[in-house]
Amino acid sequence: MLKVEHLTKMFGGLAAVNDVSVDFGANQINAIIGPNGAGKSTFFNLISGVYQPTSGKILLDGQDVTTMRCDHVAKLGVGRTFQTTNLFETATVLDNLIVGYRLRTRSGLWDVLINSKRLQAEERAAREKAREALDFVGLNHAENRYIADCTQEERKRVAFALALATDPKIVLLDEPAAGVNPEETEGLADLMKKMVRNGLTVCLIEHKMDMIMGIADKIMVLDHGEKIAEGTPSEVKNNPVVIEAYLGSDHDAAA
Amino acid sequence: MMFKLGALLMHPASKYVLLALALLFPALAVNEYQVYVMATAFIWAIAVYGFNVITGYCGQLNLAHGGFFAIGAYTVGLLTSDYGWGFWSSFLAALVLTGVLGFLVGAISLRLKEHYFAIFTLCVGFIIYLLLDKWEELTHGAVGVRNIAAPEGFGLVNFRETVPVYYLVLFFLVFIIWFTSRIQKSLLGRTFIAIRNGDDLAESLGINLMKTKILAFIISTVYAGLAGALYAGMIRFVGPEDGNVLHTFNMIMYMLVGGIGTLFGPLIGTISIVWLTQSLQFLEEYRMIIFGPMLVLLVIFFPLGVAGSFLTWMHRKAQALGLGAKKVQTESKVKSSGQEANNNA
Amino acid sequence: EEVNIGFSGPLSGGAALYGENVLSGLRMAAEEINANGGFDIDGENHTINIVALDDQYSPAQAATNAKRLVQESDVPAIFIPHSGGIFALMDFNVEDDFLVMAYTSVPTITEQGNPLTVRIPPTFDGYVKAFTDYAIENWGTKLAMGGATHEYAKIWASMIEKAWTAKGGEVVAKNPMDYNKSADFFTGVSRLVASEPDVMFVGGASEPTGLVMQQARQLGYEGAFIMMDQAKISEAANVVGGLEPLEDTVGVMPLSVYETDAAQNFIKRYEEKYGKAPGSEAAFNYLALHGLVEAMDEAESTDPTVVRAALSDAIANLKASKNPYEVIGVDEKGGFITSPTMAVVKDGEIVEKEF
Amino acid sequence: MTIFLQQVFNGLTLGSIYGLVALGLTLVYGILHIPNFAHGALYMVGAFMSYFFMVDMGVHYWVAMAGSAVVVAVLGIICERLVFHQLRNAPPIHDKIAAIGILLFLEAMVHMFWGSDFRRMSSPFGGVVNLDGVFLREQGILIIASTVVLVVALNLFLRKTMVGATIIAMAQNREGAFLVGIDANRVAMMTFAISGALAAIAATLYAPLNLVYPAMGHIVIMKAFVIIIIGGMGSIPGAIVGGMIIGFAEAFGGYYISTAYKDVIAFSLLVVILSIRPQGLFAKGAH
Amino acid sequence: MLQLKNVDVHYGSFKALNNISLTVDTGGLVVLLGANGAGKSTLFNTISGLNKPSAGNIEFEDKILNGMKPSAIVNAGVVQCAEGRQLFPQMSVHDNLMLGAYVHRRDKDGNRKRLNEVLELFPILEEKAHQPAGSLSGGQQQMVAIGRAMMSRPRLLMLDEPSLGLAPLVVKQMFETIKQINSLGTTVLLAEQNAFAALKIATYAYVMENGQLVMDGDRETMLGNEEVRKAYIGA
Ligand SMILES: Nc1ncnc2c1ncn2[C@@H]1O[C@H](COP(=O)(O)OP(=O)(O)OP(=O)(O)O)[C@@H](O)[C@H]1O
Ligand SMILES: Nc1ncnc2c1ncn2[C@@H]1O[C@H](COP(=O)(O)OP(=O)(O)OP(=O)(O)O)[C@@H](O)[C@H]1O
Ligand SMILES: [Mg+2]
Ligand SMILES: [Mg+2]
Repeated sequence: MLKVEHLTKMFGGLAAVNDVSVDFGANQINAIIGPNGAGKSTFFNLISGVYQPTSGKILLDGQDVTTMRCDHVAKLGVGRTFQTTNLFETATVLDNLIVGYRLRTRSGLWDVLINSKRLQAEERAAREKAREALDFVGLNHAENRYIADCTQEERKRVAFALALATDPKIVLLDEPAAGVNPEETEGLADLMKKMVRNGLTVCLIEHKMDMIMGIADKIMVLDHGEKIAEGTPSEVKNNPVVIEAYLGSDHDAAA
Repeated sequence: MMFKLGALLMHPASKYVLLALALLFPALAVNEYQVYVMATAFIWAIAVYGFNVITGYCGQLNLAHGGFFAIGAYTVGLLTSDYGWGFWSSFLAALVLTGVLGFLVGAISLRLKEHYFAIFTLCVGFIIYLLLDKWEELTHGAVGVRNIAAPEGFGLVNFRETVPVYYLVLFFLVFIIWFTSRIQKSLLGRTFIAIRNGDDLAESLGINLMKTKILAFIISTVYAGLAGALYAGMIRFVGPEDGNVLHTFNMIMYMLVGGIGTLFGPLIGTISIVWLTQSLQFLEEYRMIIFGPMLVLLVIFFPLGVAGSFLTWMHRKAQALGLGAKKVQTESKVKSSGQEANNNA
Repeated sequence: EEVNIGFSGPLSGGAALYGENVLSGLRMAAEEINANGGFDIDGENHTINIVALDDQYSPAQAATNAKRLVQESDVPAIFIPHSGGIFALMDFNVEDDFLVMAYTSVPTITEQGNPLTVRIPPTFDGYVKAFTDYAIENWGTKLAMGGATHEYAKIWASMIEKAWTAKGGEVVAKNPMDYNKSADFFTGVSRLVASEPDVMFVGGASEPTGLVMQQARQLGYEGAFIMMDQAKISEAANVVGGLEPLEDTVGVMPLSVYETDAAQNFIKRYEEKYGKAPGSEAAFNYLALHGLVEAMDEAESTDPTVVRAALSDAIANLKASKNPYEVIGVDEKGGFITSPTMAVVKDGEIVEKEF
Repeated sequence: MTIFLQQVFNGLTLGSIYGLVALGLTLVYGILHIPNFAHGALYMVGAFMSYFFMVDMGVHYWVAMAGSAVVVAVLGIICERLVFHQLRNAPPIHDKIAAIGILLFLEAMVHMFWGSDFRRMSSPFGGVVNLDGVFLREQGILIIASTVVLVVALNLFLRKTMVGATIIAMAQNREGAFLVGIDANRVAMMTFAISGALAAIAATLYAPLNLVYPAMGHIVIMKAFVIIIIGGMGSIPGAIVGGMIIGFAEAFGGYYISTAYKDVIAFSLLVVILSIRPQGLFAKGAH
Repeated sequence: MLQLKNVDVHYGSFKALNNISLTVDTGGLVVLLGANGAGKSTLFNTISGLNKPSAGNIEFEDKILNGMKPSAIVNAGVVQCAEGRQLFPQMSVHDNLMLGAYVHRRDKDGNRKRLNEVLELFPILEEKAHQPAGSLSGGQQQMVAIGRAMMSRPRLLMLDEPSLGLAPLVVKQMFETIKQINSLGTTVLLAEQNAFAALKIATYAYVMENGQLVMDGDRETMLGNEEVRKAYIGA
């Protein structure tokens, strides 16, 4: 599904991502973990086209997307959420979502002027798509609420829905459960599983190990921009390098 | 009670009432001067609608806006007075030219962000002003352009008279509002708003930032050019002061007072401030002593402007009353669902 | 009953001083008229009321103001002191039926044949020739142009350039400067001085003009100056600290140097009222309003066309105290008829020269 | 060569003034993120206060300058307290509008008290030094020297004193500043005070070469904005270098190209510089 | 020493803290446990005056803290070393530390003495004194942050997840240091995810969930409690 080869990103002298190669399979939950500043968000930004890599290759379903711009990558089916959610506070949930389908539509200024058939059809489709996404994340009761009046967890769900409204094949979720309480975190975990059941591929950055270990099919561990491990949760959990760099040795301390 | 009144205001029919009022205004006005001022206010409102597209919807504070207004006015002025063109052909030329220049300026300036963009465009606006003032071979410099042709009328309609010009301007204003509302409701408008919320998010939704921003920029400059062209046809004299940066600041003020990013904000703001300025005239040089602090109080206590505050209040109230926003036609920011029927009508 | 007289001019912003000066003359005249019990139209007593609106030098705003003055205050005449606004008003003053009392020396104003426009000050073409002749004869043939950049100064400059070369002189440098907005003239003036002219043309508002001249002297310039009529020698002297730096300057005769009783009397009254010396803006508009009222009185009407027809005689008959510039009438194009004057600074004194 | 040196001197004089005005502007922007359009009005008020102290109260030039600096500093503080502090959580466009409101108000107030006459203020340094054909105005020399002194003093204040350090701390990390017990209000007021005082000093230095009138701040503030953008918003060396660039562009452009177009040259320079370096010459980090 | 009574905090309509009452005794080392988002940082920020409580009372040595400005609270002796460090990135390490002593800026000698103590605690900072703080590694930055807080001479030092993002070895050292600071007479309130390590040095502990305190007790009780072990320490 998503294949990355020798990906490197330099910021000045700093290698934020350093020679990372990985292959994320379709229709599963792939997690990326690592200490703060390990390069996880940068990795996502590279895939989604926000940054251009210094070297290396990114393949999406075999297609080379390495140098593509952000919006182009999104059209190819990469949806994402951000570490900090930025929604339109004084508009309703539904209104925030409708624009998500924009990339699948083609009407322009001229269509607006003559109110073309195409525009009408596309607007209807966008609205339907938004409702569908809202339904998926379980928020249809809140469609007319202002974002400003939503709870933290509802905002996260809206952000998910927005990514889903773009009709993606793969979604990149950057710390979706940060600032969300454990119970709600489980809700979000269920949601991710549901996405996979519906044929999506999920890539996930998270610091909440309970959640990661519970739902991830595959984990990649970054540290100082380098991949230091990858594998199933149980493999990673017991990898001494990972324990050293990230998980910390509870055993050590407990001993 | 208040809420019911508000709901009445938001009823779709109220815009026809508004239109009827505007059509009857020359008959209701005490004298021609009031019609004249109203026509000027409408012209400014058209320009402010443009401002609202790029700044209110798309979130880019373009301080060169007044400059494009002046370019529109000068295009008509110079073509009709120096090159013998008719008004309407010059009018078209003004739209095209402001559009093309909008594209060029936008392509350079929109690479900058936030304050940098604002101040960069401030300087572009100032350069436009300086060129109007200094490039004598083309613009007549400080002397300005005289003998500008009035819009050619038809039959008994003579656009050198105030009332016909009023209707002409009103026609364009209504068209602009209608067009803007179409943009606002459409996916295109939502795209603009997505960009205002943040470049990163918009881009991740597959929106081509540069293309969309430039489009918004061009729409705004063409509005400004249209307003400028009408201005030249109505006043029939333009000078470099028409490109003064102060006009841009005035337009910001109109927009903020009315409600930035709302459909009727520009109209409300422009009409009320233009009339307020006229009625404070008796204070002569001291009116800024009142006007300045008023502006400050306004942004502190009514940051959303008249229309913005009203719409937010209505929405909250509707939610609180459990009506659900579907029943309330929110004209604000992004359209709500009940609007579809209207769209197709 | 009251007759409203309109005024539209800059009362705020950079040019506010100028507008206020004009207005002060009008107000003074109106108060004098009212204090004397007003005037009669068909046996009915009338007083004068000045309605002043700010237009910040903007032609569009001036047009709006004019509409308002005509329709809300029913004014038969509007005083307006800037050519942009004047042109804007001349576009509809006949249709809307009001007199434009234009305070500008731009000659084209009265050449358009607008029957309801009156030009108050003399046109400057007379000055141009006289100044040019005097300067070439007395000081030399090399001229450096350092006038201001506003419309009025531009027209002046182009005329003097023509006159100068026609007379066999040579223009050695051209460097107009923005007198109202510039932060510093030193660079611009140094460019003029470097061309080693005999005579330097300067002029905009009096104060910056004084500054330009002072900086020329500071840069070692020892030649002469031609000063555009907008600037007044006496006011410029206040800025540079005396007449000494202005040695060898030809310009218009400042009001204060007029020896006539009428002028001196006006100056005294103005100083008492406003606490400062009047400029020509105040004096000209003062006498223009007196003339206008006199015309209404004589014509027994406020109808603009009628008043315009009576204006020439009315002004000719004005009492000397109301006519500091001794204007003797209005020509058929609408220009006030005055005898222009010329003054030269010689040995630290202002000396009147024959035209 | 003399002409060249003459323009160098003119450029330095102009650049110094622009730099001083821009310094106050960039300080407020860098620390409080307010593009203060009213800064030009503070400059203008500074000139009028000095005029008032010198001409009406008859005090010495230096005393007038000090007095004016204090008054305008207080005025800056008042603006901060009454207006910008209230708007600290509002979107940036509101700051700009409020600043315009302040500008209109201050101009009208000055107009009310002093009228719109051009006024002339002299200084004890009216002479001209003739250096082999290059004419140096004493006031110009004073301006350049004062700018050097002020910039050095400001730098020492910011780098070497605790109070100065709090200002820098605020600029770098507001939250962090609170955590070590820095009073944000105090820093904001101090920043406005310094900025106002700099404007007043610049105005007092420059007024003797120029005229004092209510609209005198307009063109200066436009240029100051150009300068801080060229220099990078919030950068102190940027403000000075930017000031010099504009000063020299005007002096040389005005002399060798055209005085009428000197402002066009200055502003076009900005467009060119920003097209090449969108973040300005000295910007640290992204804003 | 510090006492919170029935404190509520809202973010908009979201209630982040719900009826919190808690006591920190002089000389104690109190640990606050809780999952991500439980409200620990919110609580700290409320004590520091960065958040305003919508109800309740915060008392510190007879002073009422709620309503006081953040700077006044630091002056009163309550200092926080916040999550995310909040350093001044372009300033040197030395300047960062000295700004910590801002509230004691007149006592130059005292500050110098204190600086020496801090440098003794973190010798590496002496080497890096003139480097911009932003260029240090995460662990070193954490030391600067703690050092800066120490420079304020707090009587109550609040540390919000000081081990965040630090390698285990550094973490171990850091807990040692905290213990040392405490034994030198500074009262400490510590929020930690690393529950076991924290509890080992604690005198008392609270557990927080969803903005509420759900359990408290001294070190032995907590270490012995099955639920705590299960939820926060792991098997
Ligand atoms: N635009 C940038 N310019 C320079 N350096 C950057 C930039 N973006 C990130 N970095 C640096 O790259 C490194 C990796 O950052 P990144 O945001 O990818 O970390 P992360 O793994 O997502 O951390 P966290 O868990 O804290 O979100 C950090 O050292 C960061 O400072
Ligand atoms: N500025 C804010 N606005 C709105 N909600 C916030 C804000 N800050 C925190 N919250 C919410 O308040 C709750 C408590 O957050 P807090 O940061 O206090 O948790 P915490 O226990 O410190 O978590 P962590 O271990 O992640 O630091 C979370 O649900 C969070 O999303
Ligand atoms: Mg990250
Ligand atoms: Mg926390």
